[in-house]
Amino acid sequence: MAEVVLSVRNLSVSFNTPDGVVHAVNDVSFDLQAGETLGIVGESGSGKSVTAGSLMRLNNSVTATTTGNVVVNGVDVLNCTEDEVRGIRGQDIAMVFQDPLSALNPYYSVGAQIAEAYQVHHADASKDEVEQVVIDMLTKVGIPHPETRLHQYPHQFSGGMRQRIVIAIALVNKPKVLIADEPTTALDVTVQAQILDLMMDLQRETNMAIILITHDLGVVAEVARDVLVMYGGRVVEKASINDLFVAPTHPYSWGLLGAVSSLEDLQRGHLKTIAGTPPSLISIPSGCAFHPRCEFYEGVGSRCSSEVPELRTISSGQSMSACHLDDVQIVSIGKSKVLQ
Amino acid sequence: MYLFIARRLFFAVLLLLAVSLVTYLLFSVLPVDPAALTCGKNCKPDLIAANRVRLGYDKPVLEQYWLFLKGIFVGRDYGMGQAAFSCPAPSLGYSFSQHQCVTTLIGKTFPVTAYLSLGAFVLWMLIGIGSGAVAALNKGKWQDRLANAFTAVGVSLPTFYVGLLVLFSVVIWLGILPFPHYASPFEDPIAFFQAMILPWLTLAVLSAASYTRLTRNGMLEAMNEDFVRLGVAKGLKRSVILRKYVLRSALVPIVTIAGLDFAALLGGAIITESVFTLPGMGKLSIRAVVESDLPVLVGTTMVAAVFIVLANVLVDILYGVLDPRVRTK
Amino acid sequence: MNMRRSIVAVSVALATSVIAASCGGSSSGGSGDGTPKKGGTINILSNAEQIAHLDPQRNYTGDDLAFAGSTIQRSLTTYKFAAGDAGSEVVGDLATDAGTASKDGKTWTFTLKDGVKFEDGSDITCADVAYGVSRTFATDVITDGPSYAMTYLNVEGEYPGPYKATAAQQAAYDKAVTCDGKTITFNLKSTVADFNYTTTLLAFSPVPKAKDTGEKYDMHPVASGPYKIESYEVGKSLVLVRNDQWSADTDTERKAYADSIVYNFGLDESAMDERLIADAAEDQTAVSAGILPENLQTIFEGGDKALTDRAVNYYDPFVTYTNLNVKSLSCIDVRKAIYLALDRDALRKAGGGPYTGDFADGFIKPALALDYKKATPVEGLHEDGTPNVEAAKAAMASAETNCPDVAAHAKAGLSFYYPDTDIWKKALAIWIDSMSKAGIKIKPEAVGDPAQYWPTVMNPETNYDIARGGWAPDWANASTVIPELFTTGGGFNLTRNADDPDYKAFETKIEEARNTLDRTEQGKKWQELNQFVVDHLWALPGTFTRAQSMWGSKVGGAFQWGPFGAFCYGNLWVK
Amino acid sequence: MSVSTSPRVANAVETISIEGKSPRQLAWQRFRGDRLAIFAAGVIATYVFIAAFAPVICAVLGISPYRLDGAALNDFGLPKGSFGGVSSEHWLGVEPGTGRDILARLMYGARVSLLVGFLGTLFTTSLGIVIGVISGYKRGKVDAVIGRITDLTLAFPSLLLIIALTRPLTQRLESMGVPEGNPARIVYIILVLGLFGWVYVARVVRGQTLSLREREFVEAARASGAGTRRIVFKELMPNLWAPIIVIVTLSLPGYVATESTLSFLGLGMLPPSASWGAMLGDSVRYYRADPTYLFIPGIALIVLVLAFNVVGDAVRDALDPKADRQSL
Repeated sequence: MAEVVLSVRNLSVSFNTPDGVVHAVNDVSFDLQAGETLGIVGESGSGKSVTAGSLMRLNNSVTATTTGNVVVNGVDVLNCTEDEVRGIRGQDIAMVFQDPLSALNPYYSVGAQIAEAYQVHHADASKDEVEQVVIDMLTKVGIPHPETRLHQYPHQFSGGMRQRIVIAIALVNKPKVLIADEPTTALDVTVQAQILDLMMDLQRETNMAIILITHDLGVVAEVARDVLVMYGGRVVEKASINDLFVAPTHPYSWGLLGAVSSLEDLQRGHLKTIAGTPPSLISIPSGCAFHPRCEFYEGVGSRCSSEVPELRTISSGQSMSACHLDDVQIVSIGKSKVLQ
Repeated sequence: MYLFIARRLFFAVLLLLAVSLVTYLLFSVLPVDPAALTCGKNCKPDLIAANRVRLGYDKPVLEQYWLFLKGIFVGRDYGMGQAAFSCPAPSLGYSFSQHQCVTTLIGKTFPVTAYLSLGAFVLWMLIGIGSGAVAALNKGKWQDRLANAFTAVGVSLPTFYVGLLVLFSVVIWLGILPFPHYASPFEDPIAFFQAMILPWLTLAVLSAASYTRLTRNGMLEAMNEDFVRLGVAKGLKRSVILRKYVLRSALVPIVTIAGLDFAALLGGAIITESVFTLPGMGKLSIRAVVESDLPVLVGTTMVAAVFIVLANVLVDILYGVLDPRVRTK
Repeated sequence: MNMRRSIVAVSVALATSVIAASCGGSSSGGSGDGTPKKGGTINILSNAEQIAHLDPQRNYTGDDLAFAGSTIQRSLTTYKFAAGDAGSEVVGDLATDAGTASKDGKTWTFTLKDGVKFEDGSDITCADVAYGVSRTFATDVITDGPSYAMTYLNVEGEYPGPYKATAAQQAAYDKAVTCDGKTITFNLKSTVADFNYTTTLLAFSPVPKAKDTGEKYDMHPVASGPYKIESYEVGKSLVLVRNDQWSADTDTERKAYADSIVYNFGLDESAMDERLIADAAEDQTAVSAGILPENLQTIFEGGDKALTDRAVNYYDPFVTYTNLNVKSLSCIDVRKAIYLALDRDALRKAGGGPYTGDFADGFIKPALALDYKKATPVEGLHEDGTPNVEAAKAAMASAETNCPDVAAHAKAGLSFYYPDTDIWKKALAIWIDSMSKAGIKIKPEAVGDPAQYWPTVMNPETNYDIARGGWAPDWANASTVIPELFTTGGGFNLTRNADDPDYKAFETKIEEARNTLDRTEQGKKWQELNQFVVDHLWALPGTFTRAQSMWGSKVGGAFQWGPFGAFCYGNLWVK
Repeated sequence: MSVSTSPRVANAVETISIEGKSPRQLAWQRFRGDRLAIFAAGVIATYVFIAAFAPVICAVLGISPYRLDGAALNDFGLPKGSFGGVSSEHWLGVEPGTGRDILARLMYGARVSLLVGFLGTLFTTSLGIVIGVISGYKRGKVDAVIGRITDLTLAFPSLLLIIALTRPLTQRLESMGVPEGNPARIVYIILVLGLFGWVYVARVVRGQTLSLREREFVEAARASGAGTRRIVFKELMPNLWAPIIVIVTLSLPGYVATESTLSFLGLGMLPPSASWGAMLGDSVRYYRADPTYLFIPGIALIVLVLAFNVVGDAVRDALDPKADRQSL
C-alpha cells in the first residue's frame, strides 16, 4: 500500500457574503496516496475549487469559515500557525491554476518567479545554484532555450508555455501533492493534451500525487484513477474512473454522462441537458441537494427532501454513492443510462 | 524604447502646436479689446487704435498667432519711442497691466507653483497610498469606512472652503503657525516651510482622496488576481506578497493619473494660491483673468499645457519602465 | 484724489470711507504713543496686487499718494504730516515755502531748497521739476494722471508731452513753466487761488530726464524722499530702504523712523484682518487700510480694549452716492420714487452700520466747512434712512401720468451696474427688494472684475440706468467736487444730465462760482449748487463715509492723515 | 463504451442550462439589503424633494429666501442673538448683512446646486458614453482621432479656461437666445463641465467597450447579422451600466463643488438668487463674526456628498460583487 500523502476529513467551508452564508463545501473526506491521481468533477459552484483552495488554506481568511482536518506530511493545515502552513505551501503541496494568463505576475520575469518559489524554501541557495534550478525546471517542462527565455516576461509566452511555467513553479520544490485546478480549461485542445502529458510524465518521475479539478469528463478519463463527483458542496459519488464511466452510481452522474452528447445528436441539433438549475449554495435544498432535479425523486419520496444521503459503498463494487435509491436500482439504472 | 520616446516627443510637439492654436483662437473670441487695456483711464479712441496697430492686434488672428509663435523662438519687440520694450526669446508676449514680459512673469511665479505642487504631490501620494492600503487591508472594517468617507468628502469639498477653514483654524484658532508669508526656500527656509505647509496639507488632503480610492480598489482587485494566489501558494510571506504583488500592480495605473494630476497642479493651483496668497502661476493667471490680460492668459495656458503634455510623455515612459507588457511590445 | 481707493470703495463699497480735510479731526489714533524712535521695519498689508502707480506723474489715488509722498517722493508743496486739522495745512516741501502767487492769482512761483538730491546723489534742479510736470501731458504713456491740473497751465496750442513734442510745442510749454535758477514759475490760464494745493500732487515732483524710462518708470521711479526702492515684485512685495542722499535738514515733515518699509501685496482681505487682530509677533509692526464690516463689532465693540486701541474709526474724505442716468430716467418723478423707496438703512447695515458713515444730505462733506450747508432733502425722505414706500408709490403714480414712457421703463427693469463682489451682491439684493415695493424692477448687470467697474460705467456706450459713485475732493474746495461730478466737462460725470432743461442754468452758476475770488462767497455758491443737484436728483446722496483701519501693537504714529484719509506711512515707527 | 477527449465531451458541465434571477434583480436585492445605502438614498430623495418643492415648503413655513429682515440684525449688520440669529422665526439663523433666512436660502440654493449637479453629470456622462462607445467599438481611425482629441482636451488647464471663458461665453449664450442671467450661467457651467469632463467617462467606457466587443455574445450578435445600433444599445450598453453608475455617483458632488468654486471667484449665480456655492463663499468671510453661518452650507454639502458616495458604493457592490476569494 502506498503512502497516504494527504488526508482530508470532514472538510466544510462556508463564506459570509452580502447575500448570505454560502455553504461551499460540506463534509468532504478523502485520502490521497503518493503517485495517485484523483479527479474532482462537478459543475461550476459545486465546491470543487473551494475544496482545492482549502487544502492549502488559500481561502479568504476574513469571510471563510473552515472546519475539519487536512493533514499533509503530518501537519494539520487547517489548524496550524501561519508560519507552519507557509512551510507546507509550495514545498509539500503545490498548485497549478486554471488561467495561466493571470496566474503569473506580469511585472517580473518568469525566471524570477520560478527562482522566487525555490528560494522561499531554500533560503541559503546561492545565486548560481538557483539559476541552475530554474534552467533545469524550464527544460523539464519543455521550454526551449531556457537560458534566454528565463529573462522574458509572462506576456511574451503563449498560453501553453505559460502553463508550463506555472507547472515549473509548482514543481520546483518537488512537492508531494500537486493540485491542478482546471489546468487546461483555458488552453487549446491540442495544447491541453500536451500539458496533461507533461503532468503525467512529471508525476511518474517524482511519484507525486495529483488532484485534478475539472468539469471536463474527458480530461478526467484521460488521467485520473479515481474520481470524486461533487454536487452542492458535497461528494455525491466516489469511484474509480472505469466504474464511473461504466456503471455510475448517482443520478447526477447519470445526468452528467448523459449530457455528453454523441456526435449524431449534435448534428441533429439535440443537446441533452439536466433539467432544472444548480442549487444556490446559500439555500441548499434540504435533504439530497439534487432532489429538485432528480427524476427518481418521486419514486423514492420524502426521504430525498428530508434526509441527507450518506456516502456509502454500493454493494456491487467499490464505487461509493450518496443516494437514497437502493443498490439494485442504482446498479441497474446506472448501467442502462450509460448504455443509452 | 528610444524610438518610442522619440515618437512620443514628436507627437507631444504636434499636440502643443494644436494647443497653442486652440488657445489663441479661444481667447481671440473674448469680447475684450486688448488694446483698450494699454492706456488705463484716459484711453481715447485714437490712442487705443494706435496701440492696436503698435501691438499687432489689428492683424488677422492667424497672423497674430504666427507672430506669437515667432516670438517664442526669436523674441519680440513692441512699440517704439519711450513706450518701447522688447521681450527676448522665448517671448510669450507682454503684459500691459504688469508692464513686464510674460516670460519674466512666469519665470518669477513658476518656482512657487513648482514648490507647491511638488510638496503637495509627495504628501498626497504618501497619504493617499497609505490610507488606501490601510483601507484595502481592512476591507469592510472601520478603517475602510473612514477612508471611504474621507475620500468622498475630499473629492467634493471646494478647495477654497477647506483651505480657508484650515488656514483660520491652524493660524487663528490654534495659533500653531504664523500667517503664511511666502519666502524663497533659499533665503528663508523656515518662513518657506511655514508658508507652504498649510497649502501642501490642504491640497494633499483634498487630492489624496482619489488616490486612497484608487489604491484601495487596485489592491483589492490585485488580491483577487490568480498571481497573488500563486504567490501565496508558493509559500511567500504576506508582506512580500503585499509589496511585490499587490501594491506593485495597484501602483501602475496610479502612475498615469498621478502624472496628469501633477501636471494639472502645475498648471493651475489657482484656488490654493489665492487662498494662501502664494505668488505663483495660479495667482498670476487668475489675476490675468480678472484684468483680461490676454498675453498672460495665453502664456500661462501654454505653459500649463506644456507641462501637462510633458507629463503625459513622462507617464508613458514610466509606464513602460513599470509594466514590462508595455515595454516589450 | 478723486477715485481714491476706488477699488476698495467699490469692493468694500458700502464700508469704506474718508476724511475731511480741514476739520476732520476725529482721528483717535496717534496719541499717547510714547517717543518715536528709529529702526525696525514697518509692514503694510494690502489685498491689491501692486500699487496702482508709483510713477509720480501717474499716481492719483489717495492712499498711494500718502504712501509714495511720505516715503520716496517729494513734491513742491505738501500737507503737513500731522493728525487732525494741522494735517491740511500746506507747507513747502522741495520748495522753501508754500509758494507765492501774483496778485491776479495767475502766476505762481516756487523756490527750490538747497541740498535736495535724487537717490543717485545728483541735485534736484528746477529743470527736473519742469520736466516732471511736462510728463503728465503725455497721456499716451503717462496714463491715469491728474490731467485736469495741466489744463490750468497756460500752454499755447496742443502739447503732447516731452516724448513727442516738436520743438515749437516744447517751446510753448517752456513758456508756461519757466526756470530761473532755483525758482520755478507756473503761468496759469486763469486765476487759481489755491494752486499751491494742486502742487501737493506728486505730478509736481521732479523726474531726472536722463533716468526717465517712460512707461517702465512706474516700476522704479528715482527717489527724492528718505526712502528708495530696493525691490518691487508685483503681487508680492515692495521693499523700501533708506535713501542716504536725502537730508533731514531739507525736510520739515518726513521723519523716516523705520529702517525699511515693506508693502505686502495680494493678501486675502479676511486674512489681513485676522492677522492684525491676532497680533502675532511678525504682525505687530503691520498696518492695513480698511477693515471688513464683519469684523467691526469684534474690533470696536468686542470688549478688548487693547484691540480697540489699535484701530481707528474716522471720517474719510469720501461721499458715496448713486448716479441716475438722467437721459434714460428723464422724469424726476421716477428718480424721486427710486430715492424714496430705497432702503438706505438696510444698505448701511449691510456695510457695517454707523461705521459705514452718516446718511449724506448732499455731495459736499461737512468737513469742507466753507462749502457745506445742510441741504434740504426731497420731500418725504426719511432722515433715518428707512424707505418711504407710500411716498415712493405716489411718485410713481404721478410718473404714470406725467411721463408714462419712463415709468414703463422703470417697471420693465432698470439696468443696475455693480461690481460682482460678495458685499455688492447683498447690496443689490437690498436694491431689488426696496425697488420692488414701489413697483420698480432692477435688472442686475454684474461687472466681474471690480477694477473694470469704472471703465465700464464711464464708457459712454454702457447703457446703465443706475451706477454708483464715490468721490473725495482733491483738496478742501468744492470746486474739486461739484464741477467734476455734474458738469459735462467734469472728469467723473456719470449722470448724463446734459439734456436736463435746467442744465444750462446749472453750468452758468458753476462758472460764476469758479470765478468768485472771495472764498466765503464762493462757498455759498457751492452750497447752492449742491442743493441744486439734490433738488434735481441727478444723483442720490448716500453716506458721508467713515473708514476704519488697524495696526499692530508695535506701530507708533498711526494717525489718519486728513487730506488722504490714509496713514502717514513714512512717519510710522516701530515701538 | 469509450470516452474520448473530443470537444463534445469537453465542457460538458457548462452545457447544463443555468437559469435564475436576472443580474438586475440580484443587484436590486443586494442593494436593498444595505441599510446604510437605503438611508443614504433617503437622504438624497429628501434633498431632491426639498429642492423641488422649496417654494411650497417656504410658503408653509412662512419664510422667504429674498425677504430682508433688518430687525434680525444688529447695528453692524450681524445677526442678533446667539448661533447666527437662530430663532423660532429663522430656524437656521439669518444671513449677515441682509437678514435673509438661511434655511430658505439653503432650500432654494439646493435647486441650483442639484440642477447643476444632475444636468452636469447627465451631459458629461452622455457625451462620454457616446464618444467612448464609438471609440471603443469602431476602433481604428475613429479611435485614433478621438484619442488625439482626448489628448488635446486633457492638455488644457481646465479650471483656468472655465474661469477665463465664463463671461464671454455666457454673453454669447445670451446672444444665442438662452435667457439672460442665471439660465445662461447654468447652461454655461453644464457645457464647460461636459466639454472638459467627457474625457474621463469616455476613457472608462472605451476600455470596457474594447473588452466587451470581443466577448462571445457580441460576436454572436454580430454573426447573427445585428446592426451596429442594435449591438451598441442591446448588447453593449447593458453591460456598461455598472461603471457608469459609479462614475455618476462620484462626479455629481464634484459638480456641485465646481459651481461653488465659480461662485467663490464671483462667476456663479447672480444675486439675489441663492446657491450653495455662493453661500459657502460668503460664509467663509464670517469665520470670526458668525461661525454658525460658516458651517451650515458646508454641512449641507457634506451630507449630500456622503449620501451620494454611500449610494454609489452600494450600487457598485450590488452590480459587481467581486468573487470574494482573496487569499490575504
